[in-house]
Amino acid sequence: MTSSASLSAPTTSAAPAAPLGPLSSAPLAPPSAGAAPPGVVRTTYRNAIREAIRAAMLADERVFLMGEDVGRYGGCYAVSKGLLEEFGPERIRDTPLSESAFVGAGIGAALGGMRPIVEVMTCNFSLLALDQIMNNAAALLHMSGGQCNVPLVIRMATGAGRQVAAQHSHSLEGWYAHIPGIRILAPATIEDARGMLGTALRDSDPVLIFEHATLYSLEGDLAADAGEVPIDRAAVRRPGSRVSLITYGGTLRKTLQAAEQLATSGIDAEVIDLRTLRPLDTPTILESVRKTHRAVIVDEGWRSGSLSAEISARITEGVFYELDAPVARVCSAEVPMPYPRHLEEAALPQAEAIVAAARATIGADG
Amino acid sequence: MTSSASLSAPTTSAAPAAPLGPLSSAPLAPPSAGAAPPGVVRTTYRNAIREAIRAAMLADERVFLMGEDVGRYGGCYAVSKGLLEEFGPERIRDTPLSESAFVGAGIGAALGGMRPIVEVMTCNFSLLALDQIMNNAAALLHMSGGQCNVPLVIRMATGAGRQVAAQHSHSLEGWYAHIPGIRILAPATIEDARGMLGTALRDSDPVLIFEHATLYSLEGDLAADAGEVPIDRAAVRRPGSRVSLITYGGTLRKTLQAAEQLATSGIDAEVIDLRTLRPLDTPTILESVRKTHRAVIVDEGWRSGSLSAEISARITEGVFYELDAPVARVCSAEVPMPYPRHLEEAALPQAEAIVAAARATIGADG
Amino acid sequence: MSGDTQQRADGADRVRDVALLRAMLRVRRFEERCAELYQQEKIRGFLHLYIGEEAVAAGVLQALGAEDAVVATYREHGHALLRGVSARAIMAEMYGKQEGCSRGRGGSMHLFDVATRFYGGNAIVGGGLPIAAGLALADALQRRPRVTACFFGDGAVAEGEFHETLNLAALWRLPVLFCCENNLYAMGTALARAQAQTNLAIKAAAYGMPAWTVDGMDVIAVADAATRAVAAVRAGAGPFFLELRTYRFRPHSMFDPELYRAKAEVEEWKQRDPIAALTARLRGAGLVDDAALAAIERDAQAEIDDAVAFAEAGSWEPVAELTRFVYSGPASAGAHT
Amino acid sequence: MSGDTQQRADGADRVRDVALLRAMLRVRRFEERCAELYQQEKIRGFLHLYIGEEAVAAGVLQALGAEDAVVATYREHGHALLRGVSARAIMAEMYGKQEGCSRGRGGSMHLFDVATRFYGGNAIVGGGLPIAAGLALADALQRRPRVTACFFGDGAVAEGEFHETLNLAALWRLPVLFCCENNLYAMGTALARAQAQTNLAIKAAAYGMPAWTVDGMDVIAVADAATRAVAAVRAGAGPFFLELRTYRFRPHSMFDPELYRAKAEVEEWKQRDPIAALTARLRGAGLVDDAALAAIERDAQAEIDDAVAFAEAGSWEPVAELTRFVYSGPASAGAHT
Ligand SMILES: Cc1ncc(C[n+]2csc(CCOP(=O)(O)OP(=O)(O)O)c2C)c(N)n1
Ligand SMILES: Cc1ncc(C[n+]2csc(CCOP(=O)(O)OP(=O)(O)O)c2C)c(N)n1
Ligand SMILES: [Mg+2]
Ligand SMILES: [Mg+2]
Repeated sequence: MTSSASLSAPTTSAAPAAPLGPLSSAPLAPPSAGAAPPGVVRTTYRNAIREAIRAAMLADERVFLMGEDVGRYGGCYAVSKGLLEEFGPERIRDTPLSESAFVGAGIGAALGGMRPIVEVMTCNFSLLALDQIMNNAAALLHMSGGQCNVPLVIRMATGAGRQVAAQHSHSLEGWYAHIPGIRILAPATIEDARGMLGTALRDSDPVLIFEHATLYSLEGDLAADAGEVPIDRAAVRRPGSRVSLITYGGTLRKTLQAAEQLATSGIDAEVIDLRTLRPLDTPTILESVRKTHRAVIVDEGWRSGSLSAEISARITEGVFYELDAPVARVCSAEVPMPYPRHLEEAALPQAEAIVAAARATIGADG
Repeated sequence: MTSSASLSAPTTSAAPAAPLGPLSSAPLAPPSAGAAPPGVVRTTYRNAIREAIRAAMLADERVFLMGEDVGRYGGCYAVSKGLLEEFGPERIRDTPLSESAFVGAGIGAALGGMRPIVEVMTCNFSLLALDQIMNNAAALLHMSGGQCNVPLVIRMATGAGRQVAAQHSHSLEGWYAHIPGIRILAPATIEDARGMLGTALRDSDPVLIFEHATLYSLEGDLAADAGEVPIDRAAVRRPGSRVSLITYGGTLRKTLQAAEQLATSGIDAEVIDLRTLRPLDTPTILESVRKTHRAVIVDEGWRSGSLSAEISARITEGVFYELDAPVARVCSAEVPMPYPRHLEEAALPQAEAIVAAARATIGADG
Repeated sequence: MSGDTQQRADGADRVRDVALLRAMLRVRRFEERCAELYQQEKIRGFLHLYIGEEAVAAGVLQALGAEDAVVATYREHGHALLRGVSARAIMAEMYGKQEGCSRGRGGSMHLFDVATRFYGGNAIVGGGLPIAAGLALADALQRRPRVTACFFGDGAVAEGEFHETLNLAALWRLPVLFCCENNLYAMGTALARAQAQTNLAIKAAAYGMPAWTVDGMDVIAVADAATRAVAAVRAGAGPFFLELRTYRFRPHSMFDPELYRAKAEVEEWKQRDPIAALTARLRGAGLVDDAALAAIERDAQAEIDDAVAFAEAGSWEPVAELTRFVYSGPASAGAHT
Repeated sequence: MSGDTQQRADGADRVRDVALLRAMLRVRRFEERCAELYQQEKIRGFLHLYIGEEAVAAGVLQALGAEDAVVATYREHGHALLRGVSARAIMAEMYGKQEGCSRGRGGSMHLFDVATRFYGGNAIVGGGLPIAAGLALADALQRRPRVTACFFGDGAVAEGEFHETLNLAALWRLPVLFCCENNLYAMGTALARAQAQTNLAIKAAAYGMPAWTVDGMDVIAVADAATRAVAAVRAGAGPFFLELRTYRFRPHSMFDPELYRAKAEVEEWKQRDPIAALTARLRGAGLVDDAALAAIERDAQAEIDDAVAFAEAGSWEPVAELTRFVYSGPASAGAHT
């Protein structure tokens, strides 16, 4: 799997492009400027997901997509635009507003031999389907003593940052990661947007993919032959030695920005993109902290009970005696998301807070 | 608030009675044997909750109870038995099987000036009402800029231990504690079963009370004049010096048993009952760990992303330099609950595992 | 149901009908300005315009009294305005200023005003229905002869909460007026692609609830139906279901490319613009003339200009207050950052 | 719908009707033994008996073919048995032994058997309905002329998932046979205290779905109705709704003090015991005699004795395997303790 993916600023953000490495901590490819080099295409996170859906549907007749407005509307975030025309209404299925029923129908269709991709428009609405996810999708294999696999993929948008207020800004992926029996993915790069879905569809168990809504317009380069990627390992997106910055999904860019800022003052931070939130790739986390002796976890979830807590606990359990400072966390404020931009920004993890936390961690070992 | 509550073994358990202190770490009352002393009544956790409901309904006309089978059936766990006869069907309302609607109706009734107690039979079914809880109950005050208080109490049974398998054995209280805007209570004692509800009803915000299903038959003494108790502080149920055992709800008894076992080998463990899972009483936790330098968290939730992770993270953040050993956790196995007794017991935190974790923690500081 | 101004030209109706015109026009102009302000990025996030559907809110809300309650969706600017929330407070809210009706916390989708018993502004489709039932339950338990009007779209009818709530309300005979704003689409999903039974009033029969289907482009028909339905509900007859057939002239939100419907269909419906229709009728009946219409327009514009000025002059809530309103009580009790 | 043995005494019916008796009796005797075993603490957790309702499962399941699928509730021992899961595997499951049909993991409420396409054993009320729709969707997409029979109680009708699923199934014309086992109570809540509209078949009209109300104590009526409904569904007519009016003779579960219904009511329904009724009819028609009946009883007892012996001899899954079946694949991939 070669990769020269680079991460450009989304149209709505003034942030400079930060380079992203491949899954391994091989040296980073230089950020591409202007036209894409040969063998590489310029694309977006949105288009990469669409390509992933297309490729999966072309490769396997059992794959179909269903969800609210995936067809005629073209997808709430335009991810599935054009797919109805290409695959027809049997395989690109608009559903009524019935989250519990169509998620459950995805479970049933998976039991019946299909490979459904269910789109729940955003994770905010997924609460209406949570019974089906926890009590059926996650439990059927076990309750049936190993008989009933549920090879279902559920995609949903997640995250804040677009001033859509309290009921439309949840970041629930870390919270979902509490549930045994499901796998949770958080593609933070175009490469992962392109590659995770196909791998997820090969999984015999339910996989939930959380796409951060601010990433859809992210532009970047992608290998023309990009395809499936592993979904069981975290990636070191920036190797470093002084502090481990551990994050995923929508906060990867901010964390990389923070790392760049730290670099300007001589602090060499390692940035880990978890990619898979359940099961967590604990070895990669511990390996990093064993090297840096310090960790800051960046998580868009509300702080208490967020995934950051689990990571902190595991670091303590795994490498306590290697730690030179307490594990720190930069999370969202514990508040339903307010509408005004200045309050939303204050509620979310920002590069400045990450920098400050990293510095405090480094200052802290006296 | 005087208390000489003691904790007897529930009818289904062979465990010996372990003494419980009052909220403060005052010396423990001796376990009562035989007839209750004067000013004290012998009762059960179940009856204590019923008394709390009765008292609240007698004191405040705005209080009513609704939920599945709370009336004619007498309550799934017989908590509300007799209340229909006493208060009539207007105030003891049987609902259809419509978790989302009747929880939402509780929210609306609270907005309309009532003080509803909504019983969701068990937390397993509460997933069907989670949208109402997270997107309305928890968010309305904020979304409305402080106008819409939701003085709603939601009670539900929680927990495993009765061989009712994967869909009926969840322990979700720690998971719910992730949600800002709600308060989460976990009464572990008869005194708290009696006292928390009334205090919760005075709260202007939504309060969720999780009653561990294995506790309903717990017998013990209760002050005849027992009433409301604070719902913002953890309790030291057993003072100790060598290690802090931190727990709540259904695992308090096992943790006290573990402490007794540890005592026999000279290890003096402090046992903290969190009581309120959100907001957490962090000062009490940190104070204990500052004293003992070691902590084991016991949590019936699935380990990853359980409340134990948050507590571990907070201990690390708060008293890292006081720790003589990594914070340890004893949680449920990450598996939908299997039906057979031996597997269920293996999946749940047990006294032996708590003892072992405490010993490892103590052995660990070399 | 149908209203015929010709036959109802007594004084009270005359006043009401002109008021309905005024009401619809206020909403129309207010939202037209919102669309502009969105382009100027004064209003952010999601913005769902009600343009084309004004007859529904205008007709229903005139039937309520001050003690009644309203629960609406994210497409609720018109409902808030006609319920009596000031244009100033609404506009400031849409700017995110703390002078807004929800102190700026809610924005366009979460207008709240307890003083007028306007309980949102709910952006989860179907999520407001149980709350409406609960508000009505509180009234029933307290023996208050109040009505709760609950607005929701055709899309919400597919949600489980619709079913649960209609049953609960009917079973307990709760004083709720269910107002289904059937604008034929849920985002891009046409009714026939979402409902096996597209005659939505038939659904009410599954709960033994009386139901009327009303031409939602005819504000007088809506007003007449709502007035009667509210009277029945208030009299203790239990809940009532109104299906109001209407159409949204604008995209679902400001992001909608409208791939799912033909321009011609939209144009056809625009021929039935409720404001133009009522204007023509009132003119025909001699109830308004050019001068009166101009005055109505002027008033509306003045109100909106004033609201915009108010919003512009409004202030941002200090960031230090971020965690307020998570819990009640003095400060940010229980909130942790 | 009604069945009249007198008029239908051709050979095939004769065989079917005797088979129905045998089927009901197997279920009855099996569950009577379960109740005993529960007292002996061989079976633990929740146990929901179907006694009194056997005509429903017997009548419906005989109408299905091997390729069809079944989704049931926690009150599903009878359905599993009549679907063809062996009494041995069911009994072992209820003991929690790894020879059980769900390897002991599920217990009474979670009987599964993919070989007979028996997809549970769902203990969340209403939770099985969407799954049934999905199984049917898989069949529709793969152009397989199969039917999915979905059983649920009257209580489930109030759940949002009922509404969402019936609409989805009707909208997409999915081959589902919805079988509402209306035993008049959801735990202690009588139908009239849970439903504004107690004629449940009327609800199907809200989805444009054909529906029949059937006497669920008359197994021949059930069998006739189910056979016709299954044929319609299989022929592509879309989903079908059967309301089967029945009664549970026993408490809801082993914990139920039955405060909510009068003994006399239960006794009255027992007069309509479906097994006694069919026995009398078959006797009257000369289709069975004492010897035949005794043989049926003997076979049932033998089967159950054998099942109990099998379960007793079964083994406990090693604790080391606790985290198996959380994820697929070799070991306990992804499970952390
Ligand atoms: C539970 C839920 N699912 C999906 C959405 C996304 N969404 C917002 S509005 C909408 C369409 C609703 O249509 P309808 O109820 O007809 O109301 P309208 O917008 O036409 O007024 C959708 C799908 C949501 N807000 N809530
Ligand atoms: C969603 C949900 N709510 C509540 C329960 C608890 N419960 C189990 S069975 C039952 C009654 C169901 O009644 P019905 O659907 O009529 O089926 P029956 O038991 O009569 O066969 C209830 C309330 C549950 N299992 N699931
Ligand atoms: Mg609509
Ligand atoms: Mg029933």
